[in-house]
Amino acid sequence: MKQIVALVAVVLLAVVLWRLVPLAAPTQLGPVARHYAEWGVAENGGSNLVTSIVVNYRGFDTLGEVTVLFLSVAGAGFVLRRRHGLVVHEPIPASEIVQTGARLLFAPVVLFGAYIFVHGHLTPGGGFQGGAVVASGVLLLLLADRDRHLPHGFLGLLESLSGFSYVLAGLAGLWAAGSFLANRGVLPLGSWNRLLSAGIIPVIYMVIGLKVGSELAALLDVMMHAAGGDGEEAHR
Amino acid sequence: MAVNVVIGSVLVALGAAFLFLGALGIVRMPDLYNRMQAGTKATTLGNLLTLVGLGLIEPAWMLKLLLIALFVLMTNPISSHALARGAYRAGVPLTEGSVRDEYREALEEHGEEVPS
Amino acid sequence: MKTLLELALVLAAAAALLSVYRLIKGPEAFSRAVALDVLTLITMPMMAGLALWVRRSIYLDVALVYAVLSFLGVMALARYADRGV
Amino acid sequence: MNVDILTLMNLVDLLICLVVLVSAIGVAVHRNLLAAVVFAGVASLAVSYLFLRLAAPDVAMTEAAIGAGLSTVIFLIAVRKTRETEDGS
Repeated sequence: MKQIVALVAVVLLAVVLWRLVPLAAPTQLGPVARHYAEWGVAENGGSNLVTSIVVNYRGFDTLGEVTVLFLSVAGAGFVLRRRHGLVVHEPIPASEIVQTGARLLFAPVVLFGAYIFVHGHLTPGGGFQGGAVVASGVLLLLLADRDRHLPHGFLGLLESLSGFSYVLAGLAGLWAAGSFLANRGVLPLGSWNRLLSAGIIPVIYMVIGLKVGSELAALLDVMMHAAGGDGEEAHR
Repeated sequence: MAVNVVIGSVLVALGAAFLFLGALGIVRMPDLYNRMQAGTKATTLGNLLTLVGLGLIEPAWMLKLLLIALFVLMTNPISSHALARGAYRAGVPLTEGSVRDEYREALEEHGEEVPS
Repeated sequence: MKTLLELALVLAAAAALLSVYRLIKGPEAFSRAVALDVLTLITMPMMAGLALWVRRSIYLDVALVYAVLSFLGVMALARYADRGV
Repeated sequence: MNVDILTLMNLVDLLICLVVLVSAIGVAVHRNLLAAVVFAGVASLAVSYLFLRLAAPDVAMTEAAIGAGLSTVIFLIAVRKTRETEDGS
Protein backbone atom coordinates (compact mmCIF):
# COMPACT_ATOMS: atom_id res chain seq x y z
CA MET A 1 0.00 0.00 0.00
CA LYS A 2 2.72 2.41 1.02
CA GLN A 3 4.63 1.67 -2.18
CA ILE A 4 1.57 2.32 -4.33
CA VAL A 5 0.94 5.66 -2.64
CA ALA A 6 4.58 6.59 -3.09
CA LEU A 7 4.47 5.62 -6.77
CA VAL A 8 1.32 7.68 -7.36
CA ALA A 9 2.92 10.65 -5.57
CA VAL A 10 6.06 10.37 -7.72
CA VAL A 11 4.03 10.21 -10.92
CA LEU A 12 1.94 13.23 -9.88
CA LEU A 13 5.08 15.15 -9.00
CA ALA A 14 6.60 14.26 -12.36
CA VAL A 15 3.51 15.52 -14.18
CA VAL A 16 3.49 18.79 -12.22
CA LEU A 17 7.21 19.36 -12.76
CA TRP A 18 6.87 18.55 -16.45
CA ARG A 19 4.16 21.21 -16.76
CA LEU A 20 6.38 23.70 -14.97
CA VAL A 21 9.33 23.31 -17.33
CA PRO A 22 8.29 25.98 -19.88
CA LEU A 23 7.44 28.40 -17.07
CA ALA A 24 10.88 28.05 -15.54
CA ALA A 25 12.74 29.02 -18.69
CA PRO A 26 12.11 32.70 -19.39
CA THR A 27 13.47 33.92 -22.67
CA GLN A 28 14.58 37.35 -21.54
CA LEU A 29 15.97 38.91 -18.37
CA GLY A 30 13.76 40.71 -15.93
CA PRO A 31 14.51 44.36 -15.10
CA VAL A 32 16.55 43.59 -11.95
CA ALA A 33 18.54 40.85 -13.68
CA ARG A 34 19.21 43.15 -16.61
CA HIS A 35 20.54 45.83 -14.28
CA TYR A 36 22.88 43.27 -12.67
CA ALA A 37 24.07 41.99 -16.04
CA GLU A 38 24.68 45.44 -17.47
CA TRP A 39 25.96 47.37 -14.47
CA GLY A 40 27.24 44.70 -12.11
CA VAL A 41 30.84 44.81 -13.26
CA ALA A 42 30.95 48.59 -13.54
CA GLU A 43 29.45 49.14 -10.10
CA ASN A 44 31.46 46.56 -8.18
CA GLY A 45 34.56 45.84 -10.21
CA GLY A 46 34.46 42.09 -9.62
CA SER A 47 34.82 39.94 -12.70
CA ASN A 48 32.67 37.19 -11.16
CA LEU A 49 29.16 38.61 -11.28
CA VAL A 50 27.75 35.94 -8.97
CA THR A 51 30.07 37.12 -6.24
CA SER A 52 29.00 40.72 -6.72
CA ILE A 53 25.38 39.72 -6.33
CA VAL A 54 25.92 37.44 -3.34
CA VAL A 55 28.16 39.77 -1.37
CA ASN A 56 27.08 43.21 -2.47
CA TYR A 57 23.57 43.43 -3.89
CA ARG A 58 22.35 40.63 -1.64
CA GLY A 59 24.96 41.09 1.07
CA PHE A 60 22.41 41.37 3.83
CA ASP A 61 20.98 37.96 2.90
CA THR A 62 24.46 36.49 3.06
CA LEU A 63 24.86 37.89 6.57
CA GLY A 64 21.63 36.11 7.45
CA GLU A 65 22.91 32.86 5.93
CA VAL A 66 26.11 33.03 7.93
CA THR A 67 24.03 33.60 11.05
CA VAL A 68 21.86 30.59 10.26
CA LEU A 69 24.98 28.44 9.85
CA PHE A 70 26.31 29.73 13.17
CA LEU A 71 23.02 28.91 14.89
CA SER A 72 22.90 25.40 13.46
CA VAL A 73 26.47 24.66 14.51
CA ALA A 74 25.76 26.06 17.97
CA GLY A 75 22.65 23.87 18.19
CA ALA A 76 24.59 20.77 17.15
CA GLY A 77 27.27 21.57 19.71
CA PHE A 78 24.60 21.93 22.39
CA VAL A 79 22.81 18.69 21.55
CA LEU A 80 25.90 16.55 20.94
CA ARG A 81 27.73 17.23 24.14
CA ARG A 82 30.77 15.16 24.95
CA ARG A 83 29.95 12.54 27.57
CA HIS A 84 32.83 11.61 29.79
CA GLY A 85 33.28 8.30 31.49
CA LEU A 86 31.58 6.30 28.75
CA VAL A 87 33.65 3.36 27.56
CA VAL A 88 33.26 3.16 23.82
CA HIS A 89 34.91 0.93 21.29
CA GLU A 90 38.51 1.95 20.78
CA PRO A 91 39.28 2.78 17.15
CA ILE A 92 42.03 0.93 15.34
CA PRO A 93 44.74 3.55 14.74
CA ALA A 94 45.16 4.67 11.14
CA SER A 95 48.10 3.24 9.26
CA GLU A 96 51.34 5.13 8.89
CA ILE A 97 50.61 5.94 5.26
CA VAL A 98 47.33 7.62 6.16
CA GLN A 99 48.88 9.57 9.03
CA THR A 100 51.83 10.77 6.98
CA GLY A 101 49.57 11.58 4.04
CA ALA A 102 47.25 13.59 6.25
CA ARG A 103 50.13 15.60 7.68
CA LEU A 104 51.51 16.12 4.17
CA LEU A 105 48.21 17.15 2.60
CA PHE A 106 46.85 19.33 5.40
CA ALA A 107 48.80 22.44 4.41
CA PRO A 108 48.08 22.25 0.63
CA VAL A 109 44.37 21.65 1.23
CA VAL A 110 44.04 24.59 3.62
CA LEU A 111 46.08 26.74 1.24
CA PHE A 112 43.79 25.74 -1.61
CA GLY A 113 40.77 26.71 0.46
CA ALA A 114 42.37 30.07 1.15
CA TYR A 115 43.00 30.46 -2.59
CA ILE A 116 39.33 29.81 -3.29
CA PHE A 117 38.01 32.39 -0.88
CA VAL A 118 40.63 35.03 -1.62
CA HIS A 119 39.96 34.74 -5.36
CA GLY A 120 36.20 34.70 -4.85
CA HIS A 121 35.69 37.80 -6.99
CA LEU A 122 37.77 36.43 -9.88
CA THR A 123 37.08 32.71 -10.14
CA PRO A 124 34.05 30.58 -9.26
CA GLY A 125 33.74 29.84 -5.61
CA GLY A 126 33.99 32.09 -2.63
CA GLY A 127 33.67 32.14 1.10
CA PHE A 128 31.38 29.17 1.58
CA GLN A 129 33.23 26.87 -0.78
CA GLY A 130 36.63 27.95 0.51
CA GLY A 131 35.50 27.50 4.09
CA ALA A 132 34.27 23.99 3.27
CA VAL A 133 37.65 23.14 1.75
CA VAL A 134 39.49 24.47 4.82
CA ALA A 135 37.23 22.38 7.05
CA SER A 136 37.99 19.38 4.84
CA GLY A 137 41.68 19.87 5.60
CA VAL A 138 40.94 19.75 9.31
CA LEU A 139 38.73 16.71 8.68
CA LEU A 140 41.71 14.98 7.09
CA LEU A 141 43.67 15.37 10.32
CA LEU A 142 40.72 14.07 12.31
CA LEU A 143 40.37 11.04 10.03
CA ALA A 144 44.02 10.19 10.53
CA ASP A 145 43.79 10.56 14.29
CA ARG A 146 40.37 10.80 15.85
CA ASP A 147 41.64 12.03 19.19
CA ARG A 148 43.68 14.90 17.84
CA HIS A 149 43.12 17.92 20.01
CA LEU A 150 41.69 20.87 18.12
CA PRO A 151 42.16 24.31 19.64
CA HIS A 152 38.51 25.05 20.35
CA GLY A 153 39.20 28.35 22.05
CA PHE A 154 41.07 29.58 19.00
CA LEU A 155 38.37 28.34 16.63
CA GLY A 156 35.67 30.10 18.65
CA LEU A 157 37.71 33.29 18.77
CA LEU A 158 38.32 33.17 14.99
CA GLU A 159 34.65 32.54 14.34
CA SER A 160 33.39 35.39 16.53
CA LEU A 161 36.04 37.76 15.29
CA SER A 162 35.19 37.14 11.64
CA GLY A 163 31.46 37.50 12.26
CA PHE A 164 32.20 40.76 14.04
CA SER A 165 34.35 41.94 11.12
CA TYR A 166 31.54 41.23 8.67
CA VAL A 167 29.21 43.54 10.57
CA LEU A 168 32.03 46.05 10.91
CA ALA A 169 32.55 46.04 7.13
CA GLY A 170 28.84 46.64 6.69
CA LEU A 171 28.97 49.55 9.13
CA ALA A 172 31.94 50.98 7.23
CA GLY A 173 29.71 51.04 4.17
CA LEU A 174 27.02 52.78 6.17
CA TRP A 175 29.50 55.39 7.34
CA ALA A 176 31.32 56.00 4.04
CA ALA A 177 28.68 55.46 1.37
CA GLY A 178 25.38 55.80 3.14
CA SER A 179 23.99 52.29 3.15
CA PHE A 180 24.72 49.12 5.08
CA LEU A 181 27.24 46.89 3.25
CA ALA A 182 27.71 49.41 0.44
CA ASN A 183 30.75 48.74 -1.69
CA ARG A 184 31.62 51.91 -3.60
CA GLY A 185 33.49 54.52 -1.67
CA VAL A 186 34.76 52.28 1.12
CA LEU A 187 37.77 50.80 -0.65
CA PRO A 188 38.98 51.67 -4.15
CA LEU A 189 37.49 49.46 -6.86
CA GLY A 190 40.85 48.93 -8.53
CA SER A 191 41.34 47.70 -12.06
CA TRP A 192 39.27 44.90 -13.48
CA ASN A 193 40.33 41.26 -13.03
CA ARG A 194 43.15 41.95 -10.55
CA LEU A 195 43.46 40.40 -7.12
CA LEU A 196 43.27 43.74 -5.34
CA SER A 197 40.05 44.99 -6.86
CA ALA A 198 36.30 44.95 -6.34
CA GLY A 199 36.44 47.12 -3.22
CA ILE A 200 35.31 45.42 -0.06
CA ILE A 201 34.10 42.16 -1.64
CA PRO A 202 37.36 40.16 -1.16
CA VAL A 203 37.59 41.30 2.45
CA ILE A 204 34.06 40.13 3.18
CA TYR A 205 34.66 36.82 1.41
CA MET A 206 37.82 36.22 3.41
CA VAL A 207 35.86 36.85 6.58
CA ILE A 208 33.10 34.48 5.47
CA GLY A 209 35.65 31.83 4.52
CA LEU A 210 37.33 31.94 7.92
CA LYS A 211 33.99 31.90 9.70
CA VAL A 212 32.56 28.97 7.73
CA GLY A 213 35.83 27.04 7.95
CA SER A 214 36.16 27.36 11.72
CA GLU A 215 32.47 26.60 12.27
CA LEU A 216 32.49 23.45 10.13
CA ALA A 217 35.75 22.24 11.68
CA ALA A 218 34.30 22.66 15.16
CA LEU A 219 31.11 20.89 14.05
CA LEU A 220 33.05 17.89 12.70
CA ASP A 221 35.08 17.62 15.89
CA VAL A 222 31.97 17.78 18.06
CA MET A 223 30.17 15.17 15.95
CA MET A 224 33.09 12.77 16.00
CA HIS A 225 33.45 12.90 19.75
CA ALA A 226 29.79 12.82 20.68
CA ALA A 227 28.84 9.70 22.55
CA GLY A 228 27.35 7.07 20.30
CA GLY A 229 23.82 5.74 20.39
CA ASP A 230 22.73 2.24 21.29
CA GLY A 231 24.98 0.71 18.67
CA GLU A 232 28.08 1.66 20.58
CA GLU A 233 26.85 1.45 24.12
CA ALA A 234 25.89 -2.16 23.54
CA HIS A 235 29.57 -3.05 23.27
CA ARG A 236 30.46 -1.68 26.67
CA MET B 1 48.14 20.70 -37.83
CA ALA B 2 50.32 21.46 -34.87
CA VAL B 3 52.30 18.57 -33.49
CA ASN B 4 51.33 19.21 -29.87
CA VAL B 5 47.63 18.84 -30.74
CA VAL B 6 48.34 15.50 -32.41
CA ILE B 7 50.32 14.14 -29.48
CA GLY B 8 47.79 15.54 -27.02
CA SER B 9 44.87 13.91 -28.80
CA VAL B 10 46.66 10.58 -28.90
CA LEU B 11 47.39 10.85 -25.18
CA VAL B 12 43.77 11.72 -24.41
CA ALA B 13 42.50 8.74 -26.40
CA LEU B 14 45.05 6.47 -24.73
CA GLY B 15 44.06 7.74 -21.30
CA ALA B 16 40.39 7.21 -22.06
CA ALA B 17 41.22 3.67 -23.15
CA PHE B 18 42.90 3.08 -19.79
CA LEU B 19 39.87 4.54 -18.01
CA PHE B 20 37.67 2.12 -19.93
CA LEU B 21 39.91 -0.83 -19.13
CA GLY B 22 39.90 0.09 -15.45
CA ALA B 23 36.13 0.29 -15.42
CA LEU B 24 35.94 -3.03 -17.25
CA GLY B 25 38.22 -4.42 -14.56
CA ILE B 26 35.97 -3.39 -11.71
CA VAL B 27 33.06 -5.08 -13.43
CA ARG B 28 34.80 -8.33 -14.31
CA MET B 29 37.07 -8.97 -11.32
CA PRO B 30 35.84 -11.50 -8.77
CA ASP B 31 36.42 -9.83 -5.40
CA LEU B 32 36.94 -6.41 -3.88
CA TYR B 33 40.74 -6.54 -3.74
CA ASN B 34 41.09 -7.52 -7.39
CA ARG B 35 38.60 -4.84 -8.33
CA MET B 36 40.66 -2.26 -6.48
CA GLN B 37 43.71 -3.42 -8.38
CA ALA B 38 42.03 -2.56 -11.66
CA GLY B 39 39.94 0.33 -10.42
CA THR B 40 42.74 2.35 -8.89
CA LYS B 41 45.92 1.73 -10.86
CA ALA B 42 44.56 1.68 -14.40
CA THR B 43 42.17 4.56 -13.89
CA THR B 44 44.79 6.70 -12.16
CA LEU B 45 47.07 6.22 -15.16
CA GLY B 46 44.20 6.98 -17.52
CA ASN B 47 43.30 10.09 -15.57
CA LEU B 48 46.88 11.38 -15.61
CA LEU B 49 47.35 10.66 -19.33
CA THR B 50 44.10 12.42 -20.19
CA LEU B 51 44.95 15.48 -18.15
CA VAL B 52 48.44 15.74 -19.62
CA GLY B 53 47.04 15.27 -23.12
CA LEU B 54 44.54 18.08 -22.61
CA GLY B 55 47.40 20.20 -21.32
CA LEU B 56 49.35 19.53 -24.50
CA ILE B 57 46.37 20.57 -26.61
CA GLU B 58 46.05 23.83 -24.68
CA PRO B 59 49.56 24.66 -23.41
CA ALA B 60 48.43 27.71 -21.44
CA TRP B 61 46.50 25.49 -19.03
CA MET B 62 49.30 22.99 -18.56
CA LEU B 63 50.25 24.25 -15.11
CA LYS B 64 46.78 23.93 -13.65
CA LEU B 65 46.20 20.53 -15.24
CA LEU B 66 49.51 19.33 -13.85
CA LEU B 67 48.42 20.59 -10.45
CA ILE B 68 45.25 18.52 -10.73
CA ALA B 69 47.34 15.51 -11.78
CA LEU B 70 49.69 16.06 -8.82
CA PHE B 71 46.80 16.14 -6.37
CA VAL B 72 45.33 12.97 -7.89
CA LEU B 73 48.72 11.33 -7.61
CA MET B 74 49.01 12.30 -3.95
CA THR B 75 45.48 11.63 -2.73
CA ASN B 76 44.27 8.60 -4.62
CA PRO B 77 46.83 6.04 -3.40
CA ILE B 78 46.21 7.07 0.21
CA SER B 79 42.47 6.54 -0.02
CA SER B 80 42.84 3.27 -1.92
CA HIS B 81 45.29 1.93 0.64
CA ALA B 82 43.01 2.94 3.50
CA LEU B 83 40.01 1.38 1.76
CA ALA B 84 41.74 -1.96 1.19
CA ARG B 85 42.93 -2.08 4.79
CA GLY B 86 39.55 -1.08 6.18
CA ALA B 87 37.75 -3.63 4.01
CA TYR B 88 40.07 -6.39 5.18
CA ARG B 89 39.55 -5.47 8.81
CA ALA B 90 35.81 -5.37 8.21
CA GLY B 91 35.99 -8.96 7.04
CA VAL B 92 35.37 -8.66 3.31
CA PRO B 93 36.36 -12.13 2.03
CA LEU B 94 38.94 -12.91 -0.61
CA THR B 95 37.79 -14.74 -3.70
CA GLU B 96 37.66 -18.51 -3.51
CA GLY B 97 40.60 -19.23 -5.74
CA SER B 98 43.00 -17.12 -3.65
CA VAL B 99 46.21 -18.91 -2.83
CA ARG B 100 47.96 -16.81 -0.27
CA ASP B 101 46.95 -14.19 2.30
CA GLU B 102 50.09 -12.45 3.49
CA TYR B 103 48.29 -9.73 5.41
CA ARG B 104 46.67 -12.33 7.65
CA GLU B 105 50.07 -13.91 8.26
CA ALA B 106 51.52 -10.53 9.14
CA LEU B 107 48.64 -9.76 11.50
CA GLU B 108 49.03 -13.11 13.23
CA GLU B 109 52.74 -12.56 13.55
CA HIS B 110 52.20 -9.21 15.27
CA GLY B 111 49.52 -10.66 17.48
CA GLU B 112 46.78 -8.33 16.28
CA GLU B 113 43.13 -9.18 15.91
CA VAL B 114 42.38 -11.15 12.75
CA PRO B 115 38.96 -10.67 11.17
CA SER B 116 36.91 -13.78 10.60
CA MET C 1 42.34 14.59 -34.31
CA LYS C 2 38.71 15.37 -33.66
CA THR C 3 37.87 11.74 -34.25
CA LEU C 4 40.36 10.75 -31.56
CA LEU C 5 38.77 13.13 -29.08
CA GLU C 6 35.31 11.82 -29.92
CA LEU C 7 36.57 8.30 -29.43
CA ALA C 8 37.96 9.32 -26.04
CA LEU C 9 34.59 10.79 -25.05
CA VAL C 10 32.80 7.59 -26.05
CA LEU C 11 35.30 5.48 -24.12
CA ALA C 12 34.95 7.65 -21.02
CA ALA C 13 31.16 7.44 -21.20
CA ALA C 14 31.33 3.66 -21.57
CA ALA C 15 33.67 3.50 -18.57
CA ALA C 16 31.18 5.56 -16.55
CA LEU C 17 28.41 3.17 -17.54
CA LEU C 18 30.45 0.15 -16.46
CA SER C 19 31.27 1.71 -13.09
CA VAL C 20 27.60 2.49 -12.56
CA TYR C 21 26.91 -1.19 -13.13
CA ARG C 22 29.38 -2.06 -10.38
CA LEU C 23 27.85 0.66 -8.20
CA ILE C 24 24.41 -0.91 -8.47
CA LYS C 25 25.58 -4.50 -8.25
CA GLY C 26 28.43 -4.21 -5.73
CA PRO C 27 27.86 -6.77 -3.02
CA GLU C 28 29.33 -4.68 -0.23
CA ALA C 29 29.64 -0.95 0.37
CA PHE C 30 33.39 -1.05 -0.27
CA SER C 31 32.91 -2.24 -3.86
CA ARG C 32 30.54 0.63 -4.36
CA ALA C 33 33.17 2.96 -2.94
CA VAL C 34 35.64 1.67 -5.54
CA ALA C 35 33.05 2.46 -8.21
CA LEU C 36 32.68 5.96 -6.73
CA ASP C 37 36.44 6.40 -6.88
CA VAL C 38 36.56 5.35 -10.53
CA LEU C 39 33.63 7.63 -11.38
CA THR C 40 35.45 10.55 -9.78
CA LEU C 41 38.58 9.79 -11.77
CA ILE C 42 36.49 9.66 -14.98
CA THR C 43 34.59 12.87 -14.20
CA MET C 44 37.73 14.92 -13.61
CA PRO C 45 39.07 14.64 -17.20
CA MET C 46 35.53 15.07 -18.50
CA MET C 47 35.27 18.37 -16.65
CA ALA C 48 38.66 19.42 -18.02
CA GLY C 49 37.57 18.42 -21.51
CA LEU C 50 34.38 20.43 -21.10
CA ALA C 51 36.50 23.42 -20.08
CA LEU C 52 38.55 22.94 -23.24
CA TRP C 53 35.45 22.62 -25.37
CA VAL C 54 33.87 25.87 -24.17
CA ARG C 55 37.30 27.54 -23.82
CA ARG C 56 36.83 28.69 -20.24
CA SER C 57 39.79 27.98 -18.01
CA ILE C 58 37.86 28.80 -14.83
CA TYR C 59 36.00 25.52 -15.17
CA LEU C 60 39.24 23.81 -14.24
CA ASP C 61 38.82 25.03 -10.67
CA VAL C 62 35.92 22.64 -10.19
CA ALA C 63 38.02 19.70 -11.36
CA LEU C 64 40.74 20.89 -8.99
CA VAL C 65 38.29 20.86 -6.08
CA TYR C 66 37.39 17.27 -6.97
CA ALA C 67 41.04 16.31 -7.18
CA VAL C 68 41.66 17.72 -3.72
CA LEU C 69 38.52 16.54 -1.95
CA SER C 70 37.15 13.44 -3.64
CA PHE C 71 39.30 11.00 -1.71
CA LEU C 72 37.87 12.14 1.62
CA GLY C 73 34.62 10.21 1.16
CA VAL C 74 36.40 6.96 0.31
CA MET C 75 38.86 7.42 3.15
CA ALA C 76 36.08 8.16 5.60
CA LEU C 77 34.38 4.91 4.58
CA ALA C 78 37.66 3.07 5.19
CA ARG C 79 38.08 4.67 8.60
CA TYR C 80 34.47 3.82 9.36
CA ALA C 81 35.45 0.17 9.11
CA ASP C 82 38.19 0.86 11.68
CA ARG C 83 35.66 2.61 13.95
CA GLY C 84 37.76 5.74 13.42
CA VAL C 85 35.11 8.31 12.58
CA MET D 1 31.61 8.67 -38.43
CA ASN D 2 29.17 11.45 -39.05
CA VAL D 3 28.25 11.99 -35.42
CA ASP D 4 29.52 15.40 -34.43
CA ILE D 5 30.79 16.21 -30.98
CA LEU D 6 27.72 18.22 -29.96
CA THR D 7 25.46 15.21 -30.39
CA LEU D 8 27.94 13.14 -28.43
CA MET D 9 28.00 15.66 -25.61
CA ASN D 10 24.20 15.62 -25.47
CA LEU D 11 24.22 11.83 -25.31
CA VAL D 12 26.74 11.97 -22.48
CA ASP D 13 24.50 14.48 -20.71
CA LEU D 14 21.61 12.07 -20.99
CA LEU D 15 23.81 9.32 -19.58
CA ILE D 16 24.79 11.51 -16.63
CA CYS D 17 21.12 12.36 -16.00
CA LEU D 18 20.50 8.63 -15.91
CA VAL D 19 23.32 8.24 -13.38
CA VAL D 20 21.68 10.89 -11.18
CA LEU D 21 18.35 9.07 -11.37
CA VAL D 22 19.84 5.67 -10.66
CA SER D 23 21.87 6.86 -7.69
CA ALA D 24 18.96 8.81 -6.23
CA ILE D 25 16.77 5.71 -6.47
CA GLY D 26 19.62 3.74 -4.91
CA VAL D 27 19.71 6.13 -1.94
CA ALA D 28 15.99 5.64 -1.49
CA VAL D 29 15.74 1.87 -1.77
CA HIS D 30 18.87 0.61 -0.02
CA ARG D 31 18.43 -0.67 3.51
CA ASN D 32 22.17 -0.65 4.12
CA LEU D 33 22.96 2.94 5.04
CA LEU D 34 26.62 2.73 4.04
CA ALA D 35 25.58 1.89 0.47
CA ALA D 36 23.10 4.75 0.58
CA VAL D 37 25.88 7.15 1.59
CA VAL D 38 28.03 6.05 -1.36
CA PHE D 39 25.06 6.45 -3.70
CA ALA D 40 24.55 9.97 -2.38
CA GLY D 41 28.19 10.74 -3.16
CA VAL D 42 27.75 9.56 -6.76
CA ALA D 43 24.57 11.61 -7.12
CA SER D 44 26.37 14.76 -5.99
CA LEU D 45 29.26 14.02 -8.38
CA ALA D 46 26.94 13.65 -11.37
CA VAL D 47 24.88 16.69 -10.42
CA SER D 48 28.08 18.71 -10.15
CA TYR D 49 29.05 17.73 -13.70
CA LEU D 50 25.59 18.73 -14.92
CA PHE D 51 25.85 22.12 -13.21
CA LEU D 52 29.16 22.66 -14.94
CA ARG D 53 27.61 21.63 -18.25
CA LEU D 54 24.86 24.21 -17.68
CA ALA D 55 27.55 26.92 -17.32
CA ALA D 56 27.19 27.39 -13.56
CA PRO D 57 30.70 26.83 -12.20
CA ASP D 58 29.89 28.49 -8.87
CA VAL D 59 27.11 26.04 -8.08
CA ALA D 60 29.18 23.15 -9.39
CA MET D 61 32.01 24.10 -7.06
CA THR D 62 29.67 24.35 -4.09
CA GLU D 63 28.30 20.92 -4.89
CA ALA D 64 31.85 19.59 -5.22
CA ALA D 65 33.12 21.10 -1.98
CA ILE D 66 30.11 20.15 0.13
CA GLY D 67 28.98 16.94 -1.56
CA ALA D 68 32.29 15.23 -2.23
CA GLY D 69 33.89 15.52 1.17
CA LEU D 70 31.93 17.04 3.98
CA SER D 71 28.40 15.73 3.59
CA THR D 72 29.55 12.16 2.94
CA VAL D 73 31.68 12.22 6.05
CA ILE D 74 28.97 13.81 8.16
CA PHE D 75 26.51 11.13 7.04
CA LEU D 76 29.08 8.45 7.89
CA ILE D 77 29.64 9.92 11.36
CA ALA D 78 25.89 9.99 11.91
CA VAL D 79 25.60 6.33 10.80
CA ARG D 80 28.42 5.39 13.16
CA LYS D 81 26.64 7.10 16.05
CA THR D 82 23.34 5.38 15.33
CA ARG D 83 23.20 2.09 13.44
CA GLU D 84 24.12 0.64 10.11
CA THR D 85 20.88 -0.59 8.55
CA GLU D 86 17.34 0.66 8.55
CA ASP D 87 16.00 -2.63 9.85
CA GLY D 88 17.92 -2.32 13.12
CA SER D 89 21.59 -3.17 13.58
